[in-house]
Amino acid sequence: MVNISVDIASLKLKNPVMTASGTFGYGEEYSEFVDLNRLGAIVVKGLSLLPKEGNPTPRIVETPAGMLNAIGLQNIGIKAFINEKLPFLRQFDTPVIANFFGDSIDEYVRAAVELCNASAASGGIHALEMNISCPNKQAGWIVFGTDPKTMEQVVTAVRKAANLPLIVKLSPNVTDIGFMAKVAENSGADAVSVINTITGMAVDIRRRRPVLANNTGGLSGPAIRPIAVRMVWEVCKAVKIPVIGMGGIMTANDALEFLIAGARAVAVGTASFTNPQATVEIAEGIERFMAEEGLSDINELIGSLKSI
Amino acid sequence: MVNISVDIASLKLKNPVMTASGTFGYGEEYSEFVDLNRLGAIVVKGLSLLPKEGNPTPRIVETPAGMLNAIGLQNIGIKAFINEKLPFLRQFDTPVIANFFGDSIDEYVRAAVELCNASAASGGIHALEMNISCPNKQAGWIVFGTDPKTMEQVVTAVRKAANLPLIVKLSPNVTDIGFMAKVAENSGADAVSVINTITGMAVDIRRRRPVLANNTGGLSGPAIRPIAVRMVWEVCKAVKIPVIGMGGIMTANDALEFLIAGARAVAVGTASFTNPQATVEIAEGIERFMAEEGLSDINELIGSLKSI
Amino acid sequence: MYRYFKAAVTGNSPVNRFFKLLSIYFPGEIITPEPGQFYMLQTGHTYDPLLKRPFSVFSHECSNAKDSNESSVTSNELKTKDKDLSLSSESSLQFLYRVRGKGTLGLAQMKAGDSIQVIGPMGNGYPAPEGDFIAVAGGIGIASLLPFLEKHRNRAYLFYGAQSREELVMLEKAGNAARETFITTDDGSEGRKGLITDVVKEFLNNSEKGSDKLSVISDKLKDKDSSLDSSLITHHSSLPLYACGPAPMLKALAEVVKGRGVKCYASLEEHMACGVGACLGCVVKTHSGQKRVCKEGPVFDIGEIAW
Amino acid sequence: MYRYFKAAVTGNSPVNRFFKLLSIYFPGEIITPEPGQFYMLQTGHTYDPLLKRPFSVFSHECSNAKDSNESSVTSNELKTKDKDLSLSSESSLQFLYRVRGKGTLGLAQMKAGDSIQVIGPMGNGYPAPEGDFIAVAGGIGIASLLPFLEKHRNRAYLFYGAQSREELVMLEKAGNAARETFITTDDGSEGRKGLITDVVKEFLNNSEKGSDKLSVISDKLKDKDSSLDSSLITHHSSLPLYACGPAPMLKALAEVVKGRGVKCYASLEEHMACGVGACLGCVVKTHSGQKRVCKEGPVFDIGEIAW
Ligand SMILES: Cc1cc2nc3c(=O)[nH]c(=O)nc-3n(C[C@H](O)[C@H](O)[C@H](O)COP(=O)(O)OP(=O)(O)OC[C@H]3O[C@@H](n4cnc5c(N)ncnc54)[C@H](O)[C@@H]3O)c2cc1C
Ligand SMILES: Cc1cc2nc3c(=O)[nH]c(=O)nc-3n(C[C@H](O)[C@H](O)[C@H](O)COP(=O)(O)OP(=O)(O)OC[C@H]3O[C@@H](n4cnc5c(N)ncnc54)[C@H](O)[C@@H]3O)c2cc1C
Ligand SMILES: Cc1cc2nc3c(=O)[nH]c(=O)nc-3n(C[C@H](O)[C@H](O)[C@H](O)COP(=O)(O)O)c2cc1C
Ligand SMILES: Cc1cc2nc3c(=O)[nH]c(=O)nc-3n(C[C@H](O)[C@H](O)[C@H](O)COP(=O)(O)O)c2cc1C
Ligand code: FES
Ligand code: FES
Repeated sequence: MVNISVDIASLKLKNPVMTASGTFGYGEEYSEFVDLNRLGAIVVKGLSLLPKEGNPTPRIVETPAGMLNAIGLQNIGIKAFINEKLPFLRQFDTPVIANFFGDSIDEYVRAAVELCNASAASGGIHALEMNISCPNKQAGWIVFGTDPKTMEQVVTAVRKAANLPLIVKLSPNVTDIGFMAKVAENSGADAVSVINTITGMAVDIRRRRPVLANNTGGLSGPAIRPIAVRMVWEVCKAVKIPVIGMGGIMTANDALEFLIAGARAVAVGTASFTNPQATVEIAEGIERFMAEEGLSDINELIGSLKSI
Repeated sequence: MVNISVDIASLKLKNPVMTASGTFGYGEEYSEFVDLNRLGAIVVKGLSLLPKEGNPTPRIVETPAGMLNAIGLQNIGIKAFINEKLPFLRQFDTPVIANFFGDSIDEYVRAAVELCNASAASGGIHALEMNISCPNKQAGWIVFGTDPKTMEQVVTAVRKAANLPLIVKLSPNVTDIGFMAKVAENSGADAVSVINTITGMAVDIRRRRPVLANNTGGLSGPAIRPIAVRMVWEVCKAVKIPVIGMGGIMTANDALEFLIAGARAVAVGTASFTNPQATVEIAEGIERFMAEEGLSDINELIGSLKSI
Repeated sequence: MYRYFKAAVTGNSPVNRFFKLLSIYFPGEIITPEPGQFYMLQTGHTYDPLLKRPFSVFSHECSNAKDSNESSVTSNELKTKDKDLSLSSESSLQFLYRVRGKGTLGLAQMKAGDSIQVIGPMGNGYPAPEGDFIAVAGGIGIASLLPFLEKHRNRAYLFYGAQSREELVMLEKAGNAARETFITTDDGSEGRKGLITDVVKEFLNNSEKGSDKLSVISDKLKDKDSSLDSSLITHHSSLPLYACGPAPMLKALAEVVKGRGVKCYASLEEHMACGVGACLGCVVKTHSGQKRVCKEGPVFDIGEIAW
Repeated sequence: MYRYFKAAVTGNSPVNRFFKLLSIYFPGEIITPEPGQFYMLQTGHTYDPLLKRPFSVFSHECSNAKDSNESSVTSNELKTKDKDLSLSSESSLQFLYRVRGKGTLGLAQMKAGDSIQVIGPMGNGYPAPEGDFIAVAGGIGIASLLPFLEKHRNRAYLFYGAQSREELVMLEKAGNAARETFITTDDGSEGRKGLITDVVKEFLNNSEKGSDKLSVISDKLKDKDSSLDSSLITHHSSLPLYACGPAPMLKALAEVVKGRGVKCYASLEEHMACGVGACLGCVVKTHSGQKRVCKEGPVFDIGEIAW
């Protein structure tokens, strides 16, 4: 028997394949395609205290081997999530990770507390994932995740307030992601997710306008995989806490690149759009690869990269 | 008649399409495929004071819609370039831009001076392009182009020493490329090139090794185009000096995205590998687009992006 | 019952120089699609193009394989290959499409025998009409409306606009399914020159005024009495409308029907990534909040849309 | 004379379950390729796969179109389409390839009628042998060596190794062109079980010792006298070698020939991006500095390589 279960902080995952926030809705959208019990963890769409409308359309544009999205963090708000979506998710024997964000430290803290309280009251949320790729309204709209100071403040504040495992999702739009991960670790993060989307733009040359109503969007999909793998590798060298790798994972082989580079788990995003069963197929593929390679425990694989 | 000539500092380009350094050899490699007279400018492979061996192989690996390279700046050295390659390039009525680098400020300055002297003596070099995506040996191997201070020092030093137009080629591996461009401008750059390759990695999952002997490599090709367009747009908003846009340009339409976003000229890199005539076809395509759109001067197009 | 399956391309032939018809076959039970629903189709076999693209179901056939003896070569081949699939019935689907960009270009290159991944049927189709109705098709919008016309044969007053005569694809089929067909083209190469929504407006105005004179070149494709039955005239102005076409057409139509107190359903388009309601890429603003075109749509009450 | 051109695929048929043969046609004058030279072939029509891939010329035919009356349908079609091309002659090229990853997978999907962009011939072919020679092919390395064997018919002692019998592709053709053929497979399914370089070593050792006994299963594919002419025995050990195969084979061969004072030419492989000498992706370390496999190679003096 091959062991592919992994631990992230206090979470036990049946397999290392999670869904990436914003690409799997609140779980139910894909429940017709995927047995949610077979996922390592379900990470839901990013939540904020109040519901959020997001950006005008077009919000999506395809680019070579990738896509830009500018959803603008549309979500139903934490209350609606807890009341309308969480009961469905509680049916499954799979950890639920609530991705959340705010536009000030205070909002982050309040969102985290609300999620922790809901979990304390009736369970169903097993960890928090902080999306820090949002601008800080109070500090001149500097993105939390690109400024080490701001990041330290917000992670420290949330860490203090939250009693669930805390995953910090790093922005790739930085000079030194290893350093940012270190800051997150020192501020109390239990794990880091690497990477969020890379900011990009597409231009409609006839109309002389950005294709996306929001001008720029986040690049995801196979195009960014080499960048994501490199960043995961850098982060794994920089921190001791577990790293969740993501960015362009379409197949089990892609996921294995991240695991070998040091990720303890992976998240599958854009791939779910092109293949709604991608998550479970990737988990199966990892198991198959291990059998082929004569490995019995996934921990033999994690971080096994022999680099020079 | 449609005007597609542009000015970059004191350089007059017949058309806005240049070759990207390192993808067009020293010009002669493609002279069988392209009439070099039809190029906006020829940017040669990065040069250093002494010849450089570069990295072991594999140096190249393909990724989705892109490629990683870890050539390691192999080059024949400035002297050999001047003696063996420049005479060939002098035959053409096309500006030659010498891309160069060093591993210390002193080396950068000496390389720039050597190139300027050669040009003063017998012409043939019309501008310098500084590749600052190299680590600074003297400052703990911090990459010049990712640290504003180091970058300011090296650009200022080269600016003082060099009497040819100076283009600074920015690294995309930074948090705020607009800010880096501003630093280059303030340090005396006449123009900036945006972007160099983005650092990435590919893993050979069976051998548990990076595919590239150098571990990481630079990602180029269509995969990075959305990131490059966004960075060019950010840089154009930040500086007044001309911007040369590059990164994943395969077709005239791609080039037009950069021009509309504000680039005064573009460079074509990886595309030459897949289509050795890409450069001239792109120049022709730009002219055709302008005719179709009823535009008579390319300056009507440059920076015409209507963003919100 | 699969909503995500790998089908076989059985045909992909040009209808004219703008349009192609893709036929696919799946040797298993699928969910019966309703007119107005759509499928997300794979358009290549690499990561470029990456995302699936949405296409309205143009036609479908499901047959119980156990009862039928006429199984084509392809079906037999697939049966032996995919032994573990439920073979209780086999299904064929057709899609009418126009080549626009790299996705549809990829689709156009598919050949019989190729495999194609398919998600669907997705979204909500057109609500059933109670009696007669008005259908407004702009260009390729006919792909979505034609199965609806055929399901409700001889009940539609079809208004069909396109850029040119050649772009009035499937005109005869549509005309045969409709009671009456009114045509416009942008270049006047067929029907009246102008916008189809202007003709709809005229039609509604005249019928409100009780006049049966519609100064429109009405294409009598079938041998039907073309002077409208007087008793029905006022009825016309209260018929429900069903529309599919480009956004500007739908927007104009929303203006036309505004305040008339008629029901008008429109099938909307938006860039889609997932097609299943997960990515929130395809939202449209409505008077009751944001809705996903792929999930709550693509058919909406046109009066609900906050244009 | 084009070194970069758009050709038409005229055939792409499987040779067996590992190998395919691609035939392309170009209705213009091209540079005549030498055995050992290669072409960069487009392997898809999108950005994935992105780069062209290098393939050795397996065979070519050039015919002056003005003289020839036998022009195929394809050639006529292309002629009318590409009117402005120089039609002084027409050319066909063939490539033998094995599917490995996404590039060769893309190539394998090409069908007659598809267009394909081609750069070549590139690099330097095998230097002409003065008399007899030894050819050492490992697996698909035969693709590069076979045209060389055929150009110099009946002059090669061919040593051909592969993993299994099925992977000894084009064995008959090769055997027919060679004087004598020695075979190994990794699994022993044909010829001797083992490495081809061990057999080459034995052959050279024996012939140095003046012995004609080569304890090798020699495939006498042609009706030739298989006991080697004694007067030639010492000659064998001084014959030049020509090799193409995987790096480990070439490395082992370099060991085998070391110190024997014979010429040995090897065709090397490296990952390539441009194929024209511009990217410096394909370098190999030699005793006289770094060389580009695509430009100074792919054929090198094996003693020059700094393994
Ligand atoms: C519900 C629905 C049903 C449709 N039914 C049909 C049909 O039956 N026949 C038909 O020919 N077309 C139909 N379309 C339109 C079809 O999906 C687009 O033409 C196709 O996606 C274009 O892809 P492309 O890559 O060829 O074009 P691109 O070059 O990518 O873009 C061309 C245009 O297509 C639109 N588009 C691009 N990507 C997407 C996407 N992922 N989702 C939606 N729109 C996109 C854009 O608005 C763009 O202007 C339908 C669209 C929707 C939303
Ligand atoms: C001069 C030369 C001549 C060749 N002639 C033939 C031939 O006649 N028939 C044949 O079947 N094969 C030939 N090859 C090998 C062929 O080029 C590779 O099999 C092919 O590039 C693999 O591409 P892929 O995408 O299918 O495989 P991938 O999955 O990309 O890789 C499979 C293997 O191919 C090699 N490879 C990948 N990309 C490249 C590249 N851009 N350049 C070179 N090697 C690469 C790698 O070493 C890798 O191990 C030749 C190679 C060279 C250098
Ligand atoms: C449509 C879309 C919406 C996303 N929304 C969120 C989000 O709400 N919160 C978040 O942290 N990341 C979000 N992401 C980022 C993904 O979770 C993931 O980090 C990124 O897409 C890279 O992975 P991929 O290439 O596998 O998609 C979103 C990505 C996409 C494509
Ligand atoms: C093989 C290769 C070698 C390169 N060498 C250099 C170099 O020597 N100096 C430099 O400034 N940029 C170098 N670059 C970067 C390119 O000039 C260009 O900035 C980058 O590739 C993005 O453009 P592209 O996507 O069009 O290739 C190299 C790129 C490639 C692919
Ligand atoms: S396309 Fe993803 S939500 Fe509609
Ligand atoms: S492949 Fe580019 S130099 Fe050889």
